[in-house]
Amino acid sequence: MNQYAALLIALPLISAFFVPVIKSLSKKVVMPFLVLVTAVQTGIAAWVFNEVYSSGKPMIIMAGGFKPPVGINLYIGHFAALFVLIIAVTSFFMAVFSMKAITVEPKDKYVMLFLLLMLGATGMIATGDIFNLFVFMEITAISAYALTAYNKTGEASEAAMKYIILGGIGSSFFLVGIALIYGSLGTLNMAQIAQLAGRMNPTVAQAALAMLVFGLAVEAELFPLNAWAPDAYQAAPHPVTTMFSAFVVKAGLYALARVLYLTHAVGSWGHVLKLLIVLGTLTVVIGELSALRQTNVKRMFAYSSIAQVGFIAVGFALGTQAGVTASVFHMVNHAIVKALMFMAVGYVAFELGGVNLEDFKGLGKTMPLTAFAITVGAISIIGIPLFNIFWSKIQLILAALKAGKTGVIALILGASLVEAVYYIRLIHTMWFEEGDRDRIKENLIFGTIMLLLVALIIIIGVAPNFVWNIVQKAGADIYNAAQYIKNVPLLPGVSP
Amino acid sequence: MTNCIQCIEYVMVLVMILAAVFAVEWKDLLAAVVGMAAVSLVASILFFFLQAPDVAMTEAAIGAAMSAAVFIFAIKRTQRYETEEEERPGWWIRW
Amino acid sequence: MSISVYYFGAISLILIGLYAVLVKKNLLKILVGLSIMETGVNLLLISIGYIAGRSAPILSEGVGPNQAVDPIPQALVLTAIVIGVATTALALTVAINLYETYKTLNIEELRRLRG
Amino acid sequence: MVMKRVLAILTILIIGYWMASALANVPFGADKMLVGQYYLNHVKEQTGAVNAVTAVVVNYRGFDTLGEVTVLFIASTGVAALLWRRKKERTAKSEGSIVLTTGARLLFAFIVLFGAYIFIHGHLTPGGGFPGGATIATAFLMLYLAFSAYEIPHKSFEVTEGIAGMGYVTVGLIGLAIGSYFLFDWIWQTWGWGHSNIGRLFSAGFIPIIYTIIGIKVGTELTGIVDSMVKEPKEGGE
Repeated sequence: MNQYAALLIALPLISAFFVPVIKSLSKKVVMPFLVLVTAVQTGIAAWVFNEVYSSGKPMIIMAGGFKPPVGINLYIGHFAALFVLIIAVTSFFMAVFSMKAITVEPKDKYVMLFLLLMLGATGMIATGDIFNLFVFMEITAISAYALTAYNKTGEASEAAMKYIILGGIGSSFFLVGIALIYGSLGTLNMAQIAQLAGRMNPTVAQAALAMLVFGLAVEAELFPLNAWAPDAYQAAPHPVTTMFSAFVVKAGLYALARVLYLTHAVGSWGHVLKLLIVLGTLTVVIGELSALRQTNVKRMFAYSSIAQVGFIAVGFALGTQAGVTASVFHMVNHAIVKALMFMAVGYVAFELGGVNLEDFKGLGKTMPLTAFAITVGAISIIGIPLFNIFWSKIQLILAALKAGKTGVIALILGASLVEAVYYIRLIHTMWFEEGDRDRIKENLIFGTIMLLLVALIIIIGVAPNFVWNIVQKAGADIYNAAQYIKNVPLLPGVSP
Repeated sequence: MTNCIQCIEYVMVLVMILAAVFAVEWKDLLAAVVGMAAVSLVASILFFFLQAPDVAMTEAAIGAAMSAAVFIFAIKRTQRYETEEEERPGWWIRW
Repeated sequence: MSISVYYFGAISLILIGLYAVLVKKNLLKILVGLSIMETGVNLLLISIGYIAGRSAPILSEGVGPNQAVDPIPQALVLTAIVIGVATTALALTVAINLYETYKTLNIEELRRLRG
Repeated sequence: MVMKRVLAILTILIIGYWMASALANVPFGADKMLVGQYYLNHVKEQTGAVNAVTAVVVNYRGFDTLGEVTVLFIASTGVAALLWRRKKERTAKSEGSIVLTTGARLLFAFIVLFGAYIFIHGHLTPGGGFPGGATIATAFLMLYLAFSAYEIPHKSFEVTEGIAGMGYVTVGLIGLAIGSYFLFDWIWQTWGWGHSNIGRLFSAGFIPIIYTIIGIKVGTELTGIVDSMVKEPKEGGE
């Protein structure tokens, strides 16, 4: 029965391939088809989530019936089950949003790319083989390139070009890293790499890990390689921006954390963590300072999103279980909040035609529901108690305190202060400045989705324990490499 | 005899690196693409030496032929010469 | 420190490609650089899988399981080549779109046109 | 300007030195196989393929290949989406010479046949779905170059591409239903067809089927990319 979780991969694939056939029958059903597929995917993801959390055991899917390390296996543990569900739900919401928000032709191609982006992120999170991770990363990246440029404006093409160039460098580096690991261990399976990691020559291991970190930094939006992100977030279609922020970057971060924690037995591990902490800190600082200067709200949210990514990376770089768990918690909260905010801002852009700060004047009167949603999201990101991000920031601070890294605490508090400045400015513009537009009738379905997300933010903010329990299991899943090795049924004959 | 085979390897690698340098430095993009295809072709011969005939075939068919073709179509729809510096007289003979 | 001529060639290709990506101003040139980089990485993978004195991993008559080179890097490179050409095609398409909007492929000029 | 160049060269030299020092610890030409040796030892009995690379690509690491096919599909979809205009046409001005056009007509069938040969024999000889498909695409590329007005039938190409992809996933799902593993080789392992035929065409389970699907898919996708790039928007068609 467990093997049926392979449908998580098979369903989006076969549906994407089915789109050209559907299109030749009728062009109108393409968008509803997308909603249907994402709904079914959500159902499968919910089943997988329930199965993994009720049994407490990960699902190991062996492609072709070959046991790892001979065949490729998918590893849907506590983390993957949680995030696969988040990916599916976000995709479902964004599919509904796309029905209206996407006006540029050819829509059938958009649907295919949308499904494959979802597939790529799901695969990145689920896979248990390092080269397969590369393949899924490329699926995600290439569909993201195409979707970034989808609007065919000059900005969109330029953003996509930047993304492609950085992504190309990143994927070459990642492959060199894989080549080095393969050359010294003779295997590509992540569990076996973890098992044998101690045998690696420290020089090789250090170079390989640094290469992998740089390769993944493009998808994970870490500092030297994230120049594409603000442009791409701004120029991509609104549902796609939401998906980038909610799960594409998360998939990259997860892959980073997974690869790092599996190889913690190598001699030069500490150096790589130091590298990551530096990258994360720079990401936060540059993201927050750039966000402060923006007048385009979508771009401002993009920089804010990048800064949050920096927090998550720093949490992973602490090297303790508390840090990893806090990071995972932040990932979940950030996914919810940023899904809400990018959707709201996309809806504003759709109705008003622009997202500069001036357009937001008096939004509280013209689109009260949307303005309310943005306000809740903003308050939550700043880290005000009774909203969800407060708890994850507290957990990050506690983890840093335990790890003895006081600099990280200062970083988080300082960044929150900067966030407060620009978000309160936005809130002020929305509610207390007069606009010259009439009230717009807001779409009921989008309003419901936004209210659902708002409710989620407040529920987690008031009673975090339920989610915290889930997240603790997910964090342990990443941190505990020994358990990971034990969970994967490695073929006994294939070991040195 | 083994020395001679090694000579061929050295020469091939040298040719490949030279082609790569030319591909990067030539101002005429069409020539640069030909240089890139040459890199791929020599690499595919090296793949043969390294006992990887499958890869050699794929590299020759996809890496060299297809990607060069796609590049050439793109050049046809954009521009053929790189304009890196200000245009000075005789800029087309420098590379 | 001495390394094989194949490693040397592969590293050189990666570095030359990286140089083009970092320094060149023309978008197509940058993409040529990326393509060369990918070829270098592929060569590196294949040379890691090579075992001296063994033949190709096609186990027809006369080639036993202990007389063939490692098949895995070859399978990986097959995948990597196809991914490379896919990226290249998409990148060139984006470059064409850029050219149709701005009438230039020079990244400095693009930056200036956008202001 | 010179500064930037020098900086770039320095960075590159550092990276190069670093990579070289790591590679010095990965000896060239030494036997480093772990999983690879397992493949070589068991490839014939487990998959029936003589060409171990093919067995790795299609059977052992089938998931990668499915992803790879998807990547190419994304590329062709993306290229078509980004170059989508309301009206497009070919702009070649001169028709090829009589020698070229006649030659192209004659050669076309042979090249397609050769491509098909390559992917059908993927489990026996070097080659397989990807070079085979690329060969087929070159046949169409030749037609584009020889005839100034040639166009592929788009609709049917797109549908073929989609159906071939669905075929691949369906083969995998049949494996899930019969052998309870996704991408399970049910023809070889459950039905046991072709065990007496190792080294001949009718063996190796679903490898020839999958390679045929891949060949068709790669051929149509690469042709689609070429088609999208050759045609330019019609004046005023935007």
